[in-house]
Amino acid sequence: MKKALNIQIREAEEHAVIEMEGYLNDSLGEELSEEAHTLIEKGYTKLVINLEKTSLINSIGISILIEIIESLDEHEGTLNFCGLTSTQERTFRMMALAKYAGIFPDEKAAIANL
Amino acid sequence: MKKALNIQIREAEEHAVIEMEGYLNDSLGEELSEEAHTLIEKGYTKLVINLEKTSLINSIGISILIEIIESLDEHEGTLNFCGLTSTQERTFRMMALAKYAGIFPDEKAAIANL
Amino acid sequence: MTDKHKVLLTIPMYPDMELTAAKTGSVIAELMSFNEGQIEEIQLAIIETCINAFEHSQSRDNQIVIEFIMKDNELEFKITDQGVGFKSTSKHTAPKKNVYSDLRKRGWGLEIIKTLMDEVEIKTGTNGTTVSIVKRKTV
Amino acid sequence: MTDKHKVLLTIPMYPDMELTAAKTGSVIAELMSFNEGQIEEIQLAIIETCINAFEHSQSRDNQIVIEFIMKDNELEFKITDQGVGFKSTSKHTAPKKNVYSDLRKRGWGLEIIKTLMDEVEIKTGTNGTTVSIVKRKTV
Ligand SMILES: Nc1ncnc2c1ncn2[C@@H]1O[C@H](COP(=O)(O)OP(=O)(O)O)[C@@H](O)[C@H]1O
Ligand SMILES: Nc1ncnc2c1ncn2[C@@H]1O[C@H](COP(=O)(O)OP(=O)(O)O)[C@@H](O)[C@H]1O
Repeated sequence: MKKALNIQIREAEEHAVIEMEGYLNDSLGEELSEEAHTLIEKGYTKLVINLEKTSLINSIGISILIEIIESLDEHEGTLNFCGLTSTQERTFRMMALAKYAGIFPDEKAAIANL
Repeated sequence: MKKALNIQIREAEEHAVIEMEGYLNDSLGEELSEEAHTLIEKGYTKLVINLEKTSLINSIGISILIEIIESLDEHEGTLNFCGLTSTQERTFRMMALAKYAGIFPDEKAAIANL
Repeated sequence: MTDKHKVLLTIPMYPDMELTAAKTGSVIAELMSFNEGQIEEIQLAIIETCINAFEHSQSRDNQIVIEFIMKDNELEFKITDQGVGFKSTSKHTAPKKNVYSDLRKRGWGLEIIKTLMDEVEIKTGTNGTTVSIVKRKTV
Repeated sequence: MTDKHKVLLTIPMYPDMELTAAKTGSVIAELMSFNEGQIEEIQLAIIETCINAFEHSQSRDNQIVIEFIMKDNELEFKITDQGVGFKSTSKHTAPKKNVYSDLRKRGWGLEIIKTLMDEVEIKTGTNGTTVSIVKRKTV
Protein backbone atom coordinates (compact mmCIF):
# COMPACT_ATOMS: atom_id res chain seq x y z
CA MET A 1 0.00 0.00 0.00
CA LYS A 2 2.64 2.44 1.05
CA LYS A 3 4.70 1.54 -1.98
CA ALA A 4 1.79 2.11 -4.32
CA LEU A 5 1.46 5.64 -3.01
CA ASN A 6 5.03 6.81 -3.39
CA ILE A 7 6.74 4.62 -5.98
CA GLN A 8 5.65 3.69 -9.48
CA ILE A 9 7.35 0.98 -11.52
CA ARG A 10 6.99 0.75 -15.29
CA GLU A 11 8.46 -2.47 -16.69
CA ALA A 12 9.19 -2.69 -20.41
CA GLU A 13 10.85 -5.43 -22.51
CA GLU A 14 14.41 -4.20 -22.10
CA HIS A 15 14.28 -1.70 -19.31
CA ALA A 16 12.30 -0.51 -16.30
CA VAL A 17 11.47 2.94 -15.01
CA ILE A 18 11.12 3.83 -11.34
CA GLU A 19 9.31 7.04 -10.43
CA MET A 20 8.99 8.38 -6.89
CA GLU A 21 6.92 11.08 -5.34
CA GLY A 22 7.90 13.25 -2.39
CA TYR A 23 10.94 13.59 -0.18
CA LEU A 24 13.76 11.14 -0.92
CA ASN A 25 15.12 10.49 2.57
CA ASP A 26 16.12 7.28 4.33
CA SER A 27 12.63 5.81 4.48
CA LEU A 28 11.56 6.50 0.89
CA GLY A 29 15.12 5.58 -0.09
CA GLU A 30 14.76 2.14 1.48
CA GLU A 31 11.56 1.53 -0.44
CA LEU A 32 13.31 2.64 -3.62
CA SER A 33 16.24 0.36 -2.91
CA GLU A 34 13.93 -2.63 -2.44
CA GLU A 35 12.14 -1.94 -5.70
CA ALA A 36 15.41 -1.51 -7.58
CA HIS A 37 16.81 -4.76 -6.21
CA THR A 38 13.63 -6.63 -7.08
CA LEU A 39 13.96 -5.37 -10.65
CA ILE A 40 17.64 -6.35 -10.80
CA GLU A 41 16.76 -9.85 -9.51
CA LYS A 42 14.13 -10.10 -12.22
CA GLY A 43 16.92 -9.58 -14.71
CA TYR A 44 16.58 -5.90 -15.52
CA THR A 45 19.98 -4.31 -16.01
CA LYS A 46 18.82 -1.09 -17.62
CA LEU A 47 17.01 1.21 -15.22
CA VAL A 48 15.73 4.76 -15.36
CA ILE A 49 14.95 6.68 -12.18
CA ASN A 50 12.53 9.50 -12.90
CA LEU A 51 12.84 12.26 -10.28
CA GLU A 52 10.26 14.63 -11.73
CA LYS A 53 7.92 14.21 -8.76
CA THR A 54 10.72 13.94 -6.23
CA SER A 55 10.65 17.34 -4.57
CA LEU A 56 13.66 17.07 -2.28
CA ILE A 57 16.57 14.65 -1.99
CA ASN A 58 18.75 14.65 1.10
CA SER A 59 22.28 13.28 1.34
CA ILE A 60 21.06 9.96 2.72
CA GLY A 61 18.78 9.64 -0.29
CA ILE A 62 21.75 10.28 -2.54
CA SER A 63 23.82 7.59 -0.78
CA ILE A 64 21.03 5.15 -1.53
CA LEU A 65 21.06 6.16 -5.20
CA ILE A 66 24.80 5.48 -5.21
CA GLU A 67 24.21 2.02 -3.75
CA ILE A 68 21.78 1.27 -6.55
CA ILE A 69 24.33 2.39 -9.16
CA GLU A 70 26.83 0.08 -7.49
CA SER A 71 24.49 -2.92 -7.53
CA LEU A 72 23.66 -2.35 -11.18
CA ASP A 73 27.33 -2.06 -12.00
CA GLU A 74 27.90 -5.53 -10.54
CA HIS A 75 25.42 -6.79 -13.11
CA GLU A 76 26.99 -4.71 -15.86
CA GLY A 77 23.88 -2.64 -16.02
CA THR A 78 23.18 1.04 -16.61
CA LEU A 79 21.23 3.65 -14.71
CA ASN A 80 19.97 6.93 -16.13
CA PHE A 81 18.23 9.72 -14.24
CA CYS A 82 15.71 12.20 -15.54
CA GLY A 83 13.50 14.97 -14.22
CA LEU A 84 16.10 16.59 -11.96
CA THR A 85 15.85 20.20 -10.85
CA SER A 86 18.95 22.26 -11.52
CA THR A 87 19.86 22.10 -7.82
CA GLN A 88 19.57 18.32 -7.84
CA GLU A 89 21.72 18.12 -10.95
CA ARG A 90 24.30 20.37 -9.34
CA THR A 91 24.41 18.17 -6.25
CA PHE A 92 24.65 15.00 -8.34
CA ARG A 93 27.57 16.42 -10.32
CA MET A 94 29.31 17.61 -7.17
CA MET A 95 29.05 14.12 -5.70
CA ALA A 96 30.39 12.65 -8.94
CA LEU A 97 27.22 10.67 -9.39
CA ALA A 98 27.12 11.91 -12.95
CA LYS A 99 30.27 9.92 -13.69
CA TYR A 100 28.50 6.62 -13.14
CA ALA A 101 24.99 7.41 -14.30
CA GLY A 102 23.49 9.47 -17.07
CA ILE A 103 21.41 12.59 -16.44
CA PHE A 104 18.73 13.43 -19.01
CA PRO A 105 16.02 16.06 -19.20
CA ASP A 106 13.13 13.64 -19.75
CA GLU A 107 12.20 9.99 -19.51
CA LYS A 108 12.24 9.48 -23.27
CA ALA A 109 15.83 10.64 -23.58
CA ALA A 110 16.84 8.68 -20.47
CA ILE A 111 15.40 5.46 -21.96
CA ALA A 112 16.87 6.09 -25.41
CA ASN A 113 20.34 6.44 -23.92
CA LEU A 114 20.34 3.35 -21.72
CA MET B 1 4.13 44.46 -14.03
CA LYS B 2 2.93 43.30 -10.66
CA LYS B 3 -0.57 42.92 -12.03
CA ALA B 4 0.65 40.81 -14.92
CA LEU B 5 2.18 38.37 -12.47
CA ASN B 6 -0.77 37.76 -10.20
CA ILE B 7 -3.94 38.69 -12.06
CA GLN B 8 -5.13 37.66 -15.49
CA ILE B 9 -8.07 39.29 -17.24
CA ARG B 10 -9.90 37.67 -20.13
CA GLU B 11 -12.38 40.02 -21.79
CA ALA B 12 -15.09 38.55 -24.04
CA GLU B 13 -18.03 40.16 -25.84
CA GLU B 14 -20.53 39.88 -23.02
CA HIS B 15 -18.47 39.02 -19.99
CA ALA B 16 -15.02 39.11 -18.47
CA VAL B 17 -13.08 36.60 -16.41
CA ILE B 18 -10.62 37.53 -13.67
CA GLU B 19 -8.14 34.91 -12.52
CA MET B 20 -5.72 35.37 -9.65
CA GLU B 21 -2.74 33.45 -8.45
CA GLY B 22 -1.57 33.13 -4.87
CA TYR B 23 -2.77 34.36 -1.51
CA LEU B 24 -5.87 36.58 -1.62
CA ASN B 25 -5.16 39.01 1.20
CA ASP B 26 -5.48 42.78 1.45
CA SER B 27 -2.78 43.56 -1.07
CA LEU B 28 -3.79 41.09 -3.80
CA GLY B 29 -7.39 41.99 -2.94
CA GLU B 30 -6.74 45.64 -3.71
CA GLU B 31 -5.30 44.75 -7.09
CA LEU B 32 -8.31 42.56 -7.77
CA SER B 33 -10.67 45.35 -6.74
CA GLU B 34 -8.99 47.79 -9.11
CA GLU B 35 -9.22 45.35 -12.01
CA ALA B 36 -12.87 44.62 -11.29
CA HIS B 37 -13.76 48.30 -11.12
CA THR B 38 -11.92 48.99 -14.37
CA LEU B 39 -14.00 46.26 -16.03
CA ILE B 40 -17.24 47.64 -14.56
CA GLU B 41 -16.32 51.12 -15.82
CA LYS B 42 -15.71 49.63 -19.24
CA GLY B 43 -19.31 48.44 -19.15
CA TYR B 44 -18.92 44.83 -18.14
CA THR B 45 -21.72 43.74 -15.84
CA LYS B 46 -21.16 40.00 -16.04
CA LEU B 47 -18.00 38.87 -14.31
CA VAL B 48 -16.48 35.54 -13.42
CA ILE B 49 -13.78 35.27 -10.77
CA ASN B 50 -11.76 32.10 -11.27
CA LEU B 51 -10.14 31.01 -8.00
CA GLU B 52 -8.46 27.86 -9.29
CA LYS B 53 -4.97 29.25 -8.75
CA THR B 54 -5.90 31.15 -5.60
CA SER B 55 -4.41 28.98 -2.89
CA LEU B 56 -5.63 30.78 0.22
CA ILE B 57 -8.22 33.49 0.88
CA ASN B 58 -8.28 35.29 4.19
CA SER B 59 -11.24 37.15 5.67
CA ILE B 60 -9.99 40.48 4.36
CA GLY B 61 -9.86 38.97 0.88
CA ILE B 62 -13.45 37.81 1.30
CA SER B 63 -14.56 41.30 2.36
CA ILE B 64 -13.08 42.62 -0.86
CA LEU B 65 -14.99 40.01 -2.87
CA ILE B 66 -18.15 41.19 -1.13
CA GLU B 67 -17.39 44.78 -2.10
CA ILE B 68 -17.09 43.71 -5.73
CA ILE B 69 -20.44 41.92 -5.55
CA GLU B 70 -21.93 45.09 -4.13
CA SER B 71 -20.48 47.30 -6.88
CA LEU B 72 -21.75 44.93 -9.54
CA ASP B 73 -25.17 44.88 -7.95
CA GLU B 74 -25.36 48.67 -8.27
CA HIS B 75 -24.94 48.15 -12.02
CA GLU B 76 -27.43 45.28 -12.04
CA GLY B 77 -24.66 42.89 -12.87
CA THR B 78 -23.84 39.35 -11.92
CA LEU B 79 -20.78 37.68 -10.45
CA ASN B 80 -20.03 33.98 -10.55
CA PHE B 81 -17.14 32.18 -8.90
CA CYS B 82 -15.41 29.02 -10.02
CA GLY B 83 -12.46 26.88 -9.01
CA LEU B 84 -13.08 26.99 -5.26
CA THR B 85 -11.69 24.36 -2.92
CA SER B 86 -14.27 22.74 -0.67
CA THR B 87 -12.99 24.79 2.27
CA GLN B 88 -13.35 28.00 0.29
CA GLU B 89 -16.85 27.03 -0.73
CA ARG B 90 -17.73 26.26 2.87
CA THR B 91 -16.45 29.65 4.00
CA PHE B 92 -18.29 31.46 1.19
CA ARG B 93 -21.54 29.72 2.13
CA MET B 94 -21.03 30.46 5.80
CA MET B 95 -20.57 34.14 5.02
CA ALA B 96 -23.70 34.08 2.86
CA LEU B 97 -21.65 35.09 -0.16
CA ALA B 98 -23.35 32.30 -2.04
CA LYS B 99 -26.64 34.17 -1.76
CA TYR B 100 -25.41 37.00 -3.92
CA ALA B 101 -23.05 35.21 -6.29
CA GLY B 102 -23.05 31.87 -8.03
CA ILE B 103 -20.52 29.16 -7.28
CA PHE B 104 -19.64 26.78 -10.12
CA PRO B 105 -17.11 23.99 -10.50
CA ASP B 106 -15.42 25.36 -13.61
CA GLU B 107 -15.10 28.48 -15.73
CA LYS B 108 -17.32 27.13 -18.51
CA ALA B 109 -20.24 26.57 -16.16
CA ALA B 110 -19.63 29.90 -14.42
CA ILE B 111 -19.77 31.74 -17.76
CA ALA B 112 -22.81 29.81 -19.01
CA ASN B 113 -24.76 30.74 -15.89
CA LEU B 114 -24.01 34.46 -15.85
CA MET C 1 3.15 14.43 26.14
CA THR C 2 6.84 15.21 25.85
CA ASP C 3 8.59 18.01 24.01
CA LYS C 4 9.21 15.45 21.32
CA HIS C 5 5.88 16.48 19.85
CA LYS C 6 6.13 20.24 20.12
CA VAL C 7 7.13 22.80 17.55
CA LEU C 8 7.51 26.41 18.58
CA LEU C 9 7.44 29.29 16.13
CA THR C 10 7.96 32.97 16.81
CA ILE C 11 7.08 35.40 14.04
CA PRO C 12 7.15 39.19 13.86
CA MET C 13 3.86 41.03 13.33
CA TYR C 14 4.58 41.92 9.77
CA PRO C 15 2.42 41.66 6.65
CA ASP C 16 2.48 38.17 5.12
CA MET C 17 4.28 36.68 8.13
CA GLU C 18 1.01 34.87 8.90
CA LEU C 19 1.83 32.80 5.80
CA THR C 20 5.01 31.53 7.44
CA ALA C 21 2.95 30.35 10.39
CA ALA C 22 0.31 28.84 8.12
CA LYS C 23 2.88 26.96 6.04
CA THR C 24 4.68 25.64 9.10
CA GLY C 25 1.32 24.39 10.36
CA SER C 26 0.62 22.94 6.95
CA VAL C 27 3.77 20.79 6.90
CA ILE C 28 3.13 19.60 10.45
CA ALA C 29 -0.45 18.68 9.53
CA GLU C 30 0.83 16.91 6.42
CA LEU C 31 3.36 14.90 8.44
CA MET C 32 0.46 13.97 10.75
CA SER C 33 -1.48 12.71 7.71
CA PHE C 34 -4.31 15.22 7.84
CA ASN C 35 -6.09 15.32 4.48
CA GLU C 36 -5.79 18.16 1.99
CA GLY C 37 -9.03 19.88 3.00
CA GLN C 38 -8.17 19.75 6.68
CA ILE C 39 -4.70 21.13 5.97
CA GLU C 40 -6.28 24.09 4.19
CA GLU C 41 -8.63 24.63 7.13
CA ILE C 42 -5.75 24.59 9.58
CA GLN C 43 -3.88 27.12 7.47
CA LEU C 44 -6.91 29.41 7.37
CA ALA C 45 -7.41 29.21 11.13
CA ILE C 46 -3.76 30.10 11.72
CA ILE C 47 -3.95 32.98 9.25
CA GLU C 48 -7.10 34.46 10.80
CA THR C 49 -5.76 34.17 14.34
CA CYS C 50 -2.46 35.78 13.39
CA ILE C 51 -4.16 38.60 11.48
CA ASN C 52 -6.33 39.28 14.52
CA ALA C 53 -3.24 39.53 16.69
CA PHE C 54 -1.57 41.82 14.12
CA GLU C 55 -4.65 44.06 14.00
CA HIS C 56 -6.02 44.09 17.51
CA SER C 57 -3.37 43.13 20.05
CA GLN C 58 -1.42 46.42 20.10
CA SER C 59 1.43 44.28 21.31
CA ARG C 60 4.60 46.10 22.27
CA ASP C 61 7.04 43.37 21.35
CA ASN C 62 5.38 42.88 17.97
CA GLN C 63 5.74 39.13 18.15
CA ILE C 64 3.45 36.16 17.98
CA VAL C 65 4.39 32.80 19.44
CA ILE C 66 2.76 29.71 18.02
CA GLU C 67 3.06 26.39 19.80
CA PHE C 68 2.11 23.34 17.77
CA ILE C 69 1.39 20.23 19.82
CA MET C 70 1.13 17.02 17.81
CA LYS C 71 -1.04 14.40 19.43
CA ASP C 72 -2.08 10.99 18.13
CA ASN C 73 -5.31 12.08 16.59
CA GLU C 74 -5.27 15.84 16.77
CA LEU C 75 -3.19 18.92 16.26
CA GLU C 76 -3.40 21.61 18.90
CA PHE C 77 -1.97 25.05 18.27
CA LYS C 78 -1.75 27.92 20.71
CA ILE C 79 -1.27 31.38 19.29
CA THR C 80 -0.07 33.93 21.82
CA ASP C 81 0.49 37.64 21.71
CA GLN C 82 1.57 39.93 24.54
CA GLY C 83 -0.94 42.60 23.65
CA VAL C 84 -3.76 44.41 25.44
CA GLY C 85 -6.28 41.58 25.26
CA PHE C 86 -9.87 41.55 24.08
CA LYS C 87 -11.95 44.55 25.02
CA SER C 88 -14.17 43.28 27.81
CA THR C 89 -17.14 45.27 26.53
CA SER C 90 -17.10 43.88 23.00
CA LYS C 91 -18.91 40.63 23.41
CA HIS C 92 -18.29 38.81 20.20
CA THR C 93 -21.34 37.92 18.17
CA ALA C 94 -21.55 36.62 14.65
CA PRO C 95 -22.35 39.36 12.16
CA LYS C 96 -25.72 39.45 10.44
CA LYS C 97 -25.88 37.91 7.03
CA ASN C 98 -28.71 39.64 5.21
CA VAL C 99 -27.50 42.99 4.03
CA TYR C 100 -24.38 43.85 2.09
CA SER C 101 -23.29 46.50 4.51
CA ASP C 102 -23.46 43.97 7.30
CA LEU C 103 -21.76 41.36 5.22
CA ARG C 104 -18.91 43.63 4.42
CA LYS C 105 -18.36 44.65 7.99
CA ARG C 106 -15.48 42.84 9.51
CA GLY C 107 -15.95 40.37 12.33
CA TRP C 108 -15.74 37.11 10.43
CA GLY C 109 -12.32 35.92 11.56
CA LEU C 110 -13.35 34.20 14.79
CA GLU C 111 -16.48 32.86 13.14
CA ILE C 112 -14.45 31.21 10.40
CA ILE C 113 -12.05 29.73 12.93
CA LYS C 114 -14.88 28.30 15.04
CA THR C 115 -16.59 26.80 12.01
CA LEU C 116 -13.50 25.13 10.62
CA MET C 117 -11.91 23.90 13.84
CA ASP C 118 -13.05 21.45 16.53
CA GLU C 119 -12.19 23.46 19.64
CA VAL C 120 -11.38 27.11 20.14
CA GLU C 121 -10.52 28.53 23.52
CA ILE C 122 -9.55 32.15 24.14
CA LYS C 123 -7.62 33.21 27.20
CA THR C 124 -7.29 36.95 27.22
CA GLY C 125 -6.22 39.62 29.67
CA THR C 126 -4.28 42.84 29.85
CA ASN C 127 -1.05 40.86 29.47
CA GLY C 128 -2.04 39.32 26.23
CA THR C 129 -4.11 36.75 24.45
CA THR C 130 -3.74 33.05 23.79
CA VAL C 131 -6.06 31.41 21.30
CA SER C 132 -5.90 27.61 21.65
CA ILE C 133 -7.25 25.66 18.74
CA VAL C 134 -7.74 21.93 18.28
CA LYS C 135 -8.26 20.21 14.95
CA ARG C 136 -9.04 16.48 14.99
CA LYS C 137 -8.29 14.09 12.17
CA THR C 138 -11.79 12.64 12.18
CA VAL C 139 -14.84 14.62 13.10
CA MET D 1 18.29 44.94 12.43
CA THR D 2 15.26 44.70 14.67
CA ASP D 3 13.24 41.68 15.76
CA LYS D 4 10.84 42.72 13.05
CA HIS D 5 12.89 40.61 10.71
CA LYS D 6 13.44 37.52 12.82
CA VAL D 7 11.59 34.23 12.83
CA LEU D 8 12.43 31.67 15.48
CA LEU D 9 11.58 28.00 15.12
CA THR D 10 12.12 25.22 17.63
CA ILE D 11 11.68 21.66 16.41
CA PRO D 12 12.11 18.31 18.12
CA MET D 13 14.79 15.93 16.81
CA TYR D 14 12.38 13.59 15.21
CA PRO D 15 12.35 11.98 11.75
CA ASP D 16 10.92 14.29 9.09
CA MET D 17 10.89 17.30 11.42
CA GLU D 18 13.68 18.71 9.28
CA LEU D 19 10.97 19.16 6.64
CA THR D 20 9.10 21.54 8.92
CA ALA D 21 12.22 23.64 9.23
CA ALA D 22 12.89 23.46 5.49
CA LYS D 23 9.34 24.50 4.61
CA THR D 24 9.37 27.38 7.08
CA GLY D 25 12.61 28.52 5.46
CA SER D 26 11.05 28.05 2.06
CA VAL D 27 8.12 30.39 2.77
CA ILE D 28 10.42 33.00 4.26
CA ALA D 29 12.69 32.80 1.20
CA GLU D 30 9.64 33.06 -1.04
CA LEU D 31 8.39 36.15 0.79
CA MET D 32 11.88 37.59 0.32
CA SER D 33 11.58 36.94 -3.46
CA PHE D 34 14.36 34.38 -3.76
CA ASN D 35 13.97 32.42 -6.98
CA GLU D 36 12.78 28.81 -7.16
CA GLY D 37 16.25 27.30 -7.45
CA GLN D 38 17.58 29.30 -4.53
CA ILE D 39 14.57 28.32 -2.42
CA GLU D 40 15.33 24.66 -3.10
CA GLU D 41 18.97 25.22 -2.16
CA ILE D 42 17.97 26.88 1.09
CA GLN D 43 15.67 23.97 1.90
CA LEU D 44 18.45 21.47 1.24
CA ALA D 45 20.92 23.35 3.43
CA ILE D 46 18.40 23.44 6.29
CA ILE D 47 17.65 19.73 5.86
CA GLU D 48 21.31 18.70 5.88
CA THR D 49 22.14 20.85 8.89
CA CYS D 50 19.16 19.53 10.85
CA ILE D 51 19.94 15.90 9.95
CA ASN D 52 23.51 16.42 11.14
CA ALA D 53 22.23 17.73 14.45
CA PHE D 54 19.81 14.78 14.71
CA GLU D 55 22.61 12.29 14.00
CA HIS D 56 25.66 13.73 15.64
CA SER D 57 24.76 16.18 18.39
CA GLN D 58 23.70 13.68 21.08
CA SER D 59 21.72 16.56 22.47
CA ARG D 60 19.94 15.95 25.75
CA ASP D 61 17.00 18.24 25.15
CA ASN D 62 16.41 16.80 21.70
CA GLN D 63 15.64 20.18 20.24
CA ILE D 64 16.96 22.31 17.44
CA VAL D 65 16.47 26.06 17.36
CA ILE D 66 16.52 27.82 14.02
CA GLU D 67 16.75 31.57 13.81
CA PHE D 68 15.90 33.10 10.46
CA ILE D 69 17.14 36.65 9.97
CA MET D 70 15.74 38.43 6.95
CA LYS D 71 17.98 41.13 5.57
CA ASP D 72 17.58 43.29 2.50
CA ASN D 73 19.53 41.12 0.16
CA GLU D 74 20.20 37.95 2.09
CA LEU D 75 18.70 35.36 4.38
CA GLU D 76 20.76 34.26 7.35
CA PHE D 77 19.78 31.23 9.36
CA LYS D 78 21.41 29.92 12.49
CA ILE D 79 20.77 26.34 13.44
CA THR D 80 21.61 25.52 17.03
CA ASP D 81 21.66 22.32 19.06
CA GLN D 82 22.72 21.87 22.67
CA GLY D 83 24.69 18.73 21.93
CA VAL D 84 28.28 17.60 22.46
CA GLY D 85 29.77 19.55 19.57
CA PHE D 86 32.06 18.46 16.76
CA LYS D 87 34.76 15.96 17.68
CA SER D 88 37.92 18.04 17.73
CA THR D 89 39.94 15.21 16.18
CA SER D 90 37.76 14.75 13.14
CA LYS D 91 38.99 17.44 10.84
CA HIS D 92 36.38 17.65 8.15
CA THR D 93 37.58 16.98 4.64
CA ALA D 94 35.56 16.42 1.51
CA PRO D 95 35.27 12.74 0.67
CA LYS D 96 37.07 11.27 -2.34
CA LYS D 97 35.07 10.96 -5.49
CA ASN D 98 36.68 8.16 -7.47
CA VAL D 99 35.57 4.89 -6.01
CA TYR D 100 32.07 3.72 -5.20
CA SER D 101 32.96 2.74 -1.67
CA ASP D 102 34.24 6.23 -1.06
CA LEU D 103 31.28 7.76 -2.78
CA ARG D 104 28.87 5.87 -0.67
CA LYS D 105 30.54 6.78 2.57
CA ARG D 106 28.76 9.55 4.34
CA GLY D 107 30.32 12.94 4.82
CA TRP D 108 28.59 14.89 2.10
CA GLY D 109 26.25 17.00 4.19
CA LEU D 110 28.60 19.85 5.02
CA GLU D 111 30.04 19.74 1.52
CA ILE D 112 26.60 20.18 -0.01
CA ILE D 113 25.80 23.05 2.32
CA LYS D 114 29.07 24.84 1.52
CA THR D 115 28.55 24.43 -2.21
CA LEU D 116 24.97 25.70 -2.24
CA MET D 117 25.26 28.57 0.25
CA ASP D 118 27.30 31.77 0.28
CA GLU D 119 28.64 31.65 3.83
CA VAL D 120 28.84 28.85 6.36
CA GLU D 121 30.24 29.35 9.83
CA ILE D 122 30.35 26.68 12.52
CA LYS D 123 30.64 27.51 16.19
CA THR D 124 30.97 24.32 18.14
CA GLY D 125 31.87 23.35 21.68
CA THR D 126 30.91 20.95 24.42
CA ASN D 127 27.76 22.98 25.01
CA GLY D 128 26.50 22.62 21.51
CA THR D 129 26.81 23.69 17.95
CA THR D 130 25.56 26.65 15.93
CA VAL D 131 25.82 26.52 12.18
CA SER D 132 25.28 29.99 10.69
CA ILE D 133 24.46 30.08 7.03
CA VAL D 134 24.01 33.01 4.66
CA LYS D 135 22.32 32.85 1.29
CA ARG D 136 22.38 35.95 -0.90
CA LYS D 137 19.86 36.81 -3.54
CA THR D 138 22.46 37.59 -6.17
CA VAL D 139 25.82 35.90 -6.30
N1 LIG E 1 -5.30 38.90 19.60
C1 LIG E 1 -6.29 39.76 19.89
N2 LIG E 1 -6.09 40.77 20.78
C2 LIG E 1 -7.08 41.63 21.09
N3 LIG E 1 -8.33 41.55 20.59
C3 LIG E 1 -8.61 40.57 19.71
C4 LIG E 1 -7.62 39.63 19.32
N4 LIG E 1 -8.20 38.74 18.45
C5 LIG E 1 -9.46 39.13 18.29
N5 LIG E 1 -9.75 40.22 19.05
C6 LIG E 1 -11.06 40.91 19.18
O1 LIG E 1 -12.08 40.07 18.68
C7 LIG E 1 -12.84 40.78 17.70
C8 LIG E 1 -13.40 39.82 16.67
O2 LIG E 1 -12.41 39.32 15.82
P1 LIG E 1 -12.79 38.78 14.38
O3 LIG E 1 -13.95 37.86 14.50
O4 LIG E 1 -11.60 38.16 13.76
O5 LIG E 1 -13.23 40.05 13.55
P2 LIG E 1 -12.42 41.31 13.06
O6 LIG E 1 -10.96 41.03 13.18
O7 LIG E 1 -12.84 41.45 11.64
O8 LIG E 1 -12.87 42.43 13.94
C9 LIG E 1 -11.90 41.81 17.15
O9 LIG E 1 -12.56 42.90 16.59
C10 LIG E 1 -11.11 42.20 18.39
O10 LIG E 1 -11.82 43.13 19.18
N1 LIG F 1 25.40 19.32 14.98
C1 LIG F 1 26.53 18.58 15.05
N2 LIG F 1 27.01 18.15 16.25
C2 LIG F 1 28.14 17.41 16.32
N3 LIG F 1 28.88 17.04 15.24
C3 LIG F 1 28.45 17.44 14.02
C4 LIG F 1 27.26 18.21 13.86
N4 LIG F 1 27.11 18.46 12.53
C5 LIG F 1 28.12 17.85 11.91
N5 LIG F 1 28.93 17.23 12.78
C6 LIG F 1 30.21 16.49 12.47
O1 LIG F 1 30.63 16.81 11.17
C7 LIG F 1 30.82 15.63 10.40
C8 LIG F 1 30.56 15.88 8.93
O2 LIG F 1 29.16 16.05 8.67
P1 LIG F 1 28.59 15.79 7.22
O3 LIG F 1 29.47 16.46 6.23
O4 LIG F 1 27.18 16.19 7.16
O5 LIG F 1 28.71 14.22 7.00
P2 LIG F 1 27.96 13.01 7.73
O6 LIG F 1 26.78 13.54 8.49
O7 LIG F 1 27.56 12.15 6.59
O8 LIG F 1 29.01 12.38 8.62
C9 LIG F 1 29.91 14.61 11.05
O9 LIG F 1 30.30 13.29 10.80
C10 LIG F 1 30.04 14.98 12.52
O10 LIG F 1 31.18 14.44 13.10
